[in-house]
Amino acid sequence: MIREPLIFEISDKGKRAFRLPKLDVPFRKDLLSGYPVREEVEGFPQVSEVEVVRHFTRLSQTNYAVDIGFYPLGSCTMKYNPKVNDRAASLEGFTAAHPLAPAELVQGCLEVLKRTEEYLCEIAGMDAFTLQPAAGAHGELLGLMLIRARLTEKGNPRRTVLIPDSAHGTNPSSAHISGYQVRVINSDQNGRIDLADLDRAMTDEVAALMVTNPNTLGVFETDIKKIAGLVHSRGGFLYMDGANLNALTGISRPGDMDVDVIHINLHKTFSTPHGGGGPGSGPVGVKKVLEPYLPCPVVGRKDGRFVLEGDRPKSIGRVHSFHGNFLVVVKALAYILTLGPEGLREMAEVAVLNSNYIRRSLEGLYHLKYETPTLHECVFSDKLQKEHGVANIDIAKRLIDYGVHPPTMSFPLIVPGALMIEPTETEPRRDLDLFIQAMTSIAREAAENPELLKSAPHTSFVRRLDETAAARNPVLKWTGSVKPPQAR
Amino acid sequence: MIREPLIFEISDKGKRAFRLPKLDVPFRKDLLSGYPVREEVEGFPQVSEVEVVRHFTRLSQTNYAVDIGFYPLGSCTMKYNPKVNDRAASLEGFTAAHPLAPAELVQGCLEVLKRTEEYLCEIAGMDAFTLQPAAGAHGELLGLMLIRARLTEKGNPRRTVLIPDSAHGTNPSSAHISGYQVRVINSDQNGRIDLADLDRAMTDEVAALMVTNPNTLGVFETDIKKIAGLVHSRGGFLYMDGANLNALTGISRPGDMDVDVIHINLHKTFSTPHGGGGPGSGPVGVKKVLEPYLPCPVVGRKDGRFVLEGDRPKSIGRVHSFHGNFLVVVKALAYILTLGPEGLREMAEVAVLNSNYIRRSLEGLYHLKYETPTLHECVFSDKLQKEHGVANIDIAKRLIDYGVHPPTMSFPLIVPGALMIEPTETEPRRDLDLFIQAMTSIAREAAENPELLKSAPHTSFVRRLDETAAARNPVLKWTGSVKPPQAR
Amino acid sequence: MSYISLSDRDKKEMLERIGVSSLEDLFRSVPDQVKLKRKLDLPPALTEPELLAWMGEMAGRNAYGGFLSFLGGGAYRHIIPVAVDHLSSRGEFVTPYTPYQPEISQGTLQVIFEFQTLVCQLAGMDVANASLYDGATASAEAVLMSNRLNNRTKILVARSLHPHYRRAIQTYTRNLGLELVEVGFTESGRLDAAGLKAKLDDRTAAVVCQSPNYFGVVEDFETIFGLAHGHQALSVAVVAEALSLGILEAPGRQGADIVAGEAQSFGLPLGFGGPYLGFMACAQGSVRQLPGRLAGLTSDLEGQRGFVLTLSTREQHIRREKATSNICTNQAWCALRATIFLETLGHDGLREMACQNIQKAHYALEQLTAVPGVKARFSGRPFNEFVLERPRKWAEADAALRKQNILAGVALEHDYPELKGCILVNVTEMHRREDIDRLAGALREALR
Amino acid sequence: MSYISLSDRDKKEMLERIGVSSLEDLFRSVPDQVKLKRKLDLPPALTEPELLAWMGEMAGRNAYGGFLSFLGGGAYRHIIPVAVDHLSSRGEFVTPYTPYQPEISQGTLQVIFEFQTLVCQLAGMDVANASLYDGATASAEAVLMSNRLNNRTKILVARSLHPHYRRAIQTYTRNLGLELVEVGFTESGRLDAAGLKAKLDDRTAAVVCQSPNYFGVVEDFETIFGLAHGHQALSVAVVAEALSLGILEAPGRQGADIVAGEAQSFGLPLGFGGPYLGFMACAQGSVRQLPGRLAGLTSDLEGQRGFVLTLSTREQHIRREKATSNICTNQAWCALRATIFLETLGHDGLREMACQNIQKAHYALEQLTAVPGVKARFSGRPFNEFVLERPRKWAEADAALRKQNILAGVALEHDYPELKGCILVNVTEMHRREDIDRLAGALREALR
Ligand SMILES: Cc1ncc(COP(=O)(O)O)c(C=O)c1O
Ligand SMILES: Cc1ncc(COP(=O)(O)O)c(C=O)c1O
Repeated sequence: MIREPLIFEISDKGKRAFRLPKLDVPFRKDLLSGYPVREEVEGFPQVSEVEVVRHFTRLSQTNYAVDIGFYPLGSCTMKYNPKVNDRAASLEGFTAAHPLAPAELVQGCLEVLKRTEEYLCEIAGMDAFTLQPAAGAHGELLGLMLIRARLTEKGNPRRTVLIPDSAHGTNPSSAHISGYQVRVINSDQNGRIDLADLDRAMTDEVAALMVTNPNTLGVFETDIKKIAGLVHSRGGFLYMDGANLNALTGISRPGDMDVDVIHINLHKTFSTPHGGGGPGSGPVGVKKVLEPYLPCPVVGRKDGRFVLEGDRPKSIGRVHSFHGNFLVVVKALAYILTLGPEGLREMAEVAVLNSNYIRRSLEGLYHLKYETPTLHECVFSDKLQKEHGVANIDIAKRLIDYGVHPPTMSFPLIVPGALMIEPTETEPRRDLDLFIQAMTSIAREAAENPELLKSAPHTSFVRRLDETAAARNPVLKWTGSVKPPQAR
Repeated sequence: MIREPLIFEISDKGKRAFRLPKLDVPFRKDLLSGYPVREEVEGFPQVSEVEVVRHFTRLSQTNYAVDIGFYPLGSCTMKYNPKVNDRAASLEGFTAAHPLAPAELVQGCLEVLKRTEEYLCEIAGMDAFTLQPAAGAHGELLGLMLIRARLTEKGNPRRTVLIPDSAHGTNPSSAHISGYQVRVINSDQNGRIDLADLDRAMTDEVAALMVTNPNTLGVFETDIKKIAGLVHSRGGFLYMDGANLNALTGISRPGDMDVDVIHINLHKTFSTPHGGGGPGSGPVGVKKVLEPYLPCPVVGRKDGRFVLEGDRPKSIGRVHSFHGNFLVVVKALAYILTLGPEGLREMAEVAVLNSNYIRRSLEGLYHLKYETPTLHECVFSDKLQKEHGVANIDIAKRLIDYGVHPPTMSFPLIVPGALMIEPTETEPRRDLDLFIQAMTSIAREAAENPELLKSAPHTSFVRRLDETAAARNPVLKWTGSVKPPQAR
Repeated sequence: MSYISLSDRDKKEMLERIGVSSLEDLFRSVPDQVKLKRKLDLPPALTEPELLAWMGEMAGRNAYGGFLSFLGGGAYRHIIPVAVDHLSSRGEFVTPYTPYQPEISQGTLQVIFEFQTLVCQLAGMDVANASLYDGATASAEAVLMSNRLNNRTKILVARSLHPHYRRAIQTYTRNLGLELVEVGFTESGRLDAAGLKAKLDDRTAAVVCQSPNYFGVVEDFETIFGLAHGHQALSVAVVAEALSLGILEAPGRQGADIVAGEAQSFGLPLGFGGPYLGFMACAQGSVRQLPGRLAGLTSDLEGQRGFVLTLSTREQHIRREKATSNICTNQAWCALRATIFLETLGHDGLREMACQNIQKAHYALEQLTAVPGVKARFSGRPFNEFVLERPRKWAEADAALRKQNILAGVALEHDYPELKGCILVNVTEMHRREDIDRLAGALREALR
Repeated sequence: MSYISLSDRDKKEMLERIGVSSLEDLFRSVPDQVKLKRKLDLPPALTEPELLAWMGEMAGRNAYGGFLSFLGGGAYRHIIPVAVDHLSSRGEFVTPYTPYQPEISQGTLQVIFEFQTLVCQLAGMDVANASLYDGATASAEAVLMSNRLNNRTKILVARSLHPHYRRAIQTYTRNLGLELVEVGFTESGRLDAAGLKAKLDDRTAAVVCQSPNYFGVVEDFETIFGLAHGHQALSVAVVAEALSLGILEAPGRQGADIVAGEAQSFGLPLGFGGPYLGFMACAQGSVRQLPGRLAGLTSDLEGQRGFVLTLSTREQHIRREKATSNICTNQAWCALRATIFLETLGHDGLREMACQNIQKAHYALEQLTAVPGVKARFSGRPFNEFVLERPRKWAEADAALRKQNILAGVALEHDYPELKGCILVNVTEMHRREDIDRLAGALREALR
């Protein structure tokens, strides 16, 4: 097995992977003298085309991916990404459209945006959507900015945002960046928001409660209407993190739960690929009262045409250079159009079916802190395995040997040693069963041979990597002194 | 590691990967009753889209390929296949062109064909080319048919085709299928055609000599003009197998060697990808005297337009449904246009440089039956390793462990235990050196630990496969009784 | 761009290691007499953007997109699911050679094995090969195979076999002492069974018949092959429109001994005629005479399942002049595309597609023959093609259609003088009802 | 098509295993009160061919291909080598999540590591992150980072910074007690150094300046950043046209403390504005305040080299409200494309491309200002964009150009009332000489 070198390690002068057409205007030699020109880009690589192609082909093969197998990473909704959506997004009429072109010349793009907004309104039960946010966290930030703008206009932006202890890390972080303090709300023994704690915390200095529903345990917040009532009665707004919308499409709509603002992850619920970390798209939906504050420009309809409204007096401004991750939106729209109303409902139903199938099959083998019914995901923990000195990370790494991507472990914080499993609706039965078998074997191995797990993975391209060492002495780029890899 | 099942093993009723648009004409239920309709296609699979995508993605990863690494398969010219050529061949104007469309409506396709013919004429020094043959062997067959047609017209098709003992297996096979007997010509002690044997064999019942130049040892037939003279003087034709043209572009032209007919492998010299076994393209070039016999239709120029000449009185007929592997031709033309005259020469030069670099580096470690200078490839053998009981196949399988594709072993027959190495011009120095290192290690391993080689490969997706068992009891398709794979 | 990967330093050091002082020195074995003393007379090198611009221009000089075409005749426009392009373009499928090293070619080999299985299922046969060049050469190979199987030399070929396939059979057999005899067709467009009966004798090696035949008419294989078997002749079923196998009875169940044909319909674009996908299937007992590659099941050192090329003693690289065929490189990547296509459509999708073709062809036939002056030439049942007899005014009508960018069909006169004035009209699932109505309307208008 | 993979039998058996009798039962925890009692009011499902037809129609309603466009302004049309599309579309790059499991994500991680290195080399900085959303948010993040680094609150922002970036900075900082002060530009189009000097004080957290700036003019970073450092303020260099880094001096060598910007030019299509590629680089000492992900080198159990995400204590999933940024999902796949783009072009190719942009911009400037009535607005040196002052007749001229499918540039009045009548013209290596001449000719004609 040859380890892939860094491109810099195979670079040499005189190799070329690309040539430009010859300059077809008169060459002015003197021209550059007026510029702060650099002699060279030091260390910049120079290789041949076959080297580029092999480099990335081989690198790609060391990745696990949805296209390779089961990827039950909880909260991430790693569903199948239909290839036809990518094809749609690569149509030249979309890829070659300039974001500053006059609206009359980009009617197709504007219609895509407008329709997506309208369909998301219907799916989420909201009044208006903006597609500018480039990801979920971006949407959270924007959503809180909208709330703040409204409250500021009414006289007091308020000081605090309430966030359940089970929430994703971006929630408190977004609250902080939008200028708020965070007050954590406890979960009750069922894994739901502790209403008493909420009641205590919900003062008139609270701008909003950020709720995730179903929450990160996969548990539906049954009292959502009551919660909304409480928050609203004290002048606050109800923000919903829509990362888990995959459990609800066609079943229940956040708008009908009296949610005021929601962000949706098109790269989760609406199947746009994650690309190894992005790009995503995190549209934000609002109720009427917040619509005037949406970022500009806003797509409007006028006389059967689509227009861009650049300046709305109350708009909070801009959170993106242009119109958001447009080509990602194309893919999500393609998905919505392909599924249709029945398909969107079936998607939620089967996502919940698959998750409950796994939950039921692993109950007993792994500890389930909350016995509450769950929807699209379930969170086990390593509590039983800890008795043998085995932690969730060891279970995770061992799963790699079985050809499966591990579940999420970094949260929810209320489940120590969490194993958060979200199968999504697209998974074949066979892959579900292979996962269940693997988890079953691992539970046995944890008792019988804990070392096997602690030294896992054994069959992957690299063995377990030392993350502590990486952070202790960070090497964040290649320099001549980085040691090349060894053949093994 | 999960082994990839056969698609039939994961098929189940009710799964779907594709839906057709609804029938938009009136459905006539009775219609089918007039047809010999089948109830079902027994055993035919039924899976979901994610299952299809994963199936082929995972299968692909078990393949070695030029895009993965060094592929020095002698005689096969496994050079880098530029991605831009594939893009050109996927332009809708080409992919959607119908082969029976009126010539006025496919002027672009006809120009592509005509230009390719003309450029090949210049490169090979021939008078006319046909692009109908779908591969090299197809070209050989056609070439011999042309010779036969000419000889038949002159009164005697003759009986025999002469073929050197170093030739590729398709040569004798093509001769046989075109109705000729084969007389093998010996090689001399330099690996070249034995002129004395040729002189003996070249009677007036010999239709042609099929020569490969450089031959399959990589050796140039220095006496080619003399050979041509001999064959011509006795009324025969000189056929050249152009599979090794990669050594000669811009350096020397077969037409100038007095070759009468040549086939070229666009999938070798002109970089069109092999696709795991095809499609290729095996254009045939001829001198004027044979042009009237070319298969129809022939692309002509008339008043600045391109026309298809369907019926030429002496044409041998057809060897293809339409115009040959057109989209493959597009790729080859793209390659010729990209390289230009200088690039085509450089290509041959560096192919020969790389080959000689390997040859020089392995001399001594492996036996070289012929010491004659070689061009684009060189043929070692396992003679030294045989002393330790190690055969060329063991060396080949061990190379797999080093991440390299093995050389050709099945021929030339005159080198027992052959290891025929052709690096091509696109290989990076680093890959050449890794190969040389691997071969060097293997030579040592053969002496020190022959078992290691005989049980190789050790790191591949499957271990050494039993080809004898496969042939003894052939299972050539899936049936319910094929046993599914085991997880390991 | 010559796509080389050596740096200047590499070149220098390598020449040194070899012990020569220049690249020229490496060619000393090429006599001066045959060396090219000048630069090749070719256009100067193009960069990638220039090349794409030029190719785009060429591609733009063909009729597509804006055109409404009803051309078929052995090359069919069908839906190609996006997954086919996506998966088949992976470098690991595009850039390997023939899987001579099975341990690092399991992907290609398993695909071939699945392809062979799918072809067997569709054709109703025991064994299928890994592909042949195309429909024409597959037909020719089937004829040669028949001769090898029974040593007889007379071949009866349906006149309704694709004319290019017939021509290829002629070309292939001319030098091999085989006698070709044509069998005509009746007013139904089907093979003339009486004529066949008259020509069949004990010297007959094979009867070669296509269904749906070149006129789009579905043949009565059972009767035809029954007659052939009466003389111990072999039955060769040719299928040029492989989609038909999704709904029509498998030739293997109608008595075919060899099924050969063209599977372009399975995921391959029109591509001006190639690369396409020849296929061939036969009975278990004939496998040693089958041309082309075969993938087979085996196991590795550790008992794991795996696939290899097998029965290669039939092939040229082992048997040389005694091989069953000279084929070496075949159409493997096209077979990959067909495999992805078929597995994506699945049983129900393929059947639905085939059914839609029949339904739409009938609708089109109805609409077009409702145009005054236009008649169906044959009474036999079409799959997705049919022959129309054109009224005299047609020549002008044709020009009028062409002006509207409509290609109504393939003119048959060149290949069938007896069908002067007839055209072959192809309708698939790609033609929307409005397309068919547009053709009918334009025709009506033009013939008024 | 809902892309599910369960057969009917699977569903039945799974419900049984769970112990419920229907899919509905699985949603018992959702109160009836909030259940949707009707079908979603959305268009009926489309099949793949129908979807592509519809999308094709939408795509066709945009101006491209036939149009000759000189629009730039933060979104540039550059060559994208075919290899970029080919490699970046591999499923293994497209469909994984953020590489939280490094052992099975080495591909993504090594690509990020290479991307970080390339950005550092181009920007002349020590550390670069794995990407941010885009140029606007990268600029805003740079401002927030400055404030974190020195706890100062006054931000001097060049008026010649991309107006959308300025707007985003406003939006981001509004709630955080930061004061934004604008610094104007001179007749050269460059930052008003005198004005900067006047506004700089010891409360100044950072000076934010773009080069080439929104008017395409190359700034004198050295002078500007020298002034900033005089007050211990941080220098934030924004680069909206990353291609310029191929030839212009690295901001890091001109005194920048933070370099932030947009790298869309590196292999990303215009795509109506996204997804693009925000990037940020800084000095080693500031790395703990850097937002976004970082890949770092490490080794595995066996001592083999490998890559992991590192320093994640800066990030939201560990630090929650104390994180340097809330960013989680970034633009990783865009960074992959940029990496392939840059490695394909290589050192010489990138430099050549950048040089061609300068040369062509100059040629265009010459040709266009030779048109009677058309003047360059600024005297500063352009990279690949410049501002033209339009004569009065322009409005009609614009309409005339539009009729010829020419888009001459971005009108500046909306964002810069003081530049009423001016347009920003962008010229890249994609514009052929004849394109430029065509614009000049059409303009000459229209203004006659
Ligand atoms: C529950 C939840 N909220 C928010 C986010 C943040 O979304 P993004 O990564 O798109 O910024 C995530 C994604 O990881 C999430 O799982
Ligand atoms: C020397 C030689 N001749 C002929 C051929 C046959 O070419 P093809 O495989 O294209 O039919 C080959 C290819 O293997 C070859 O190497």
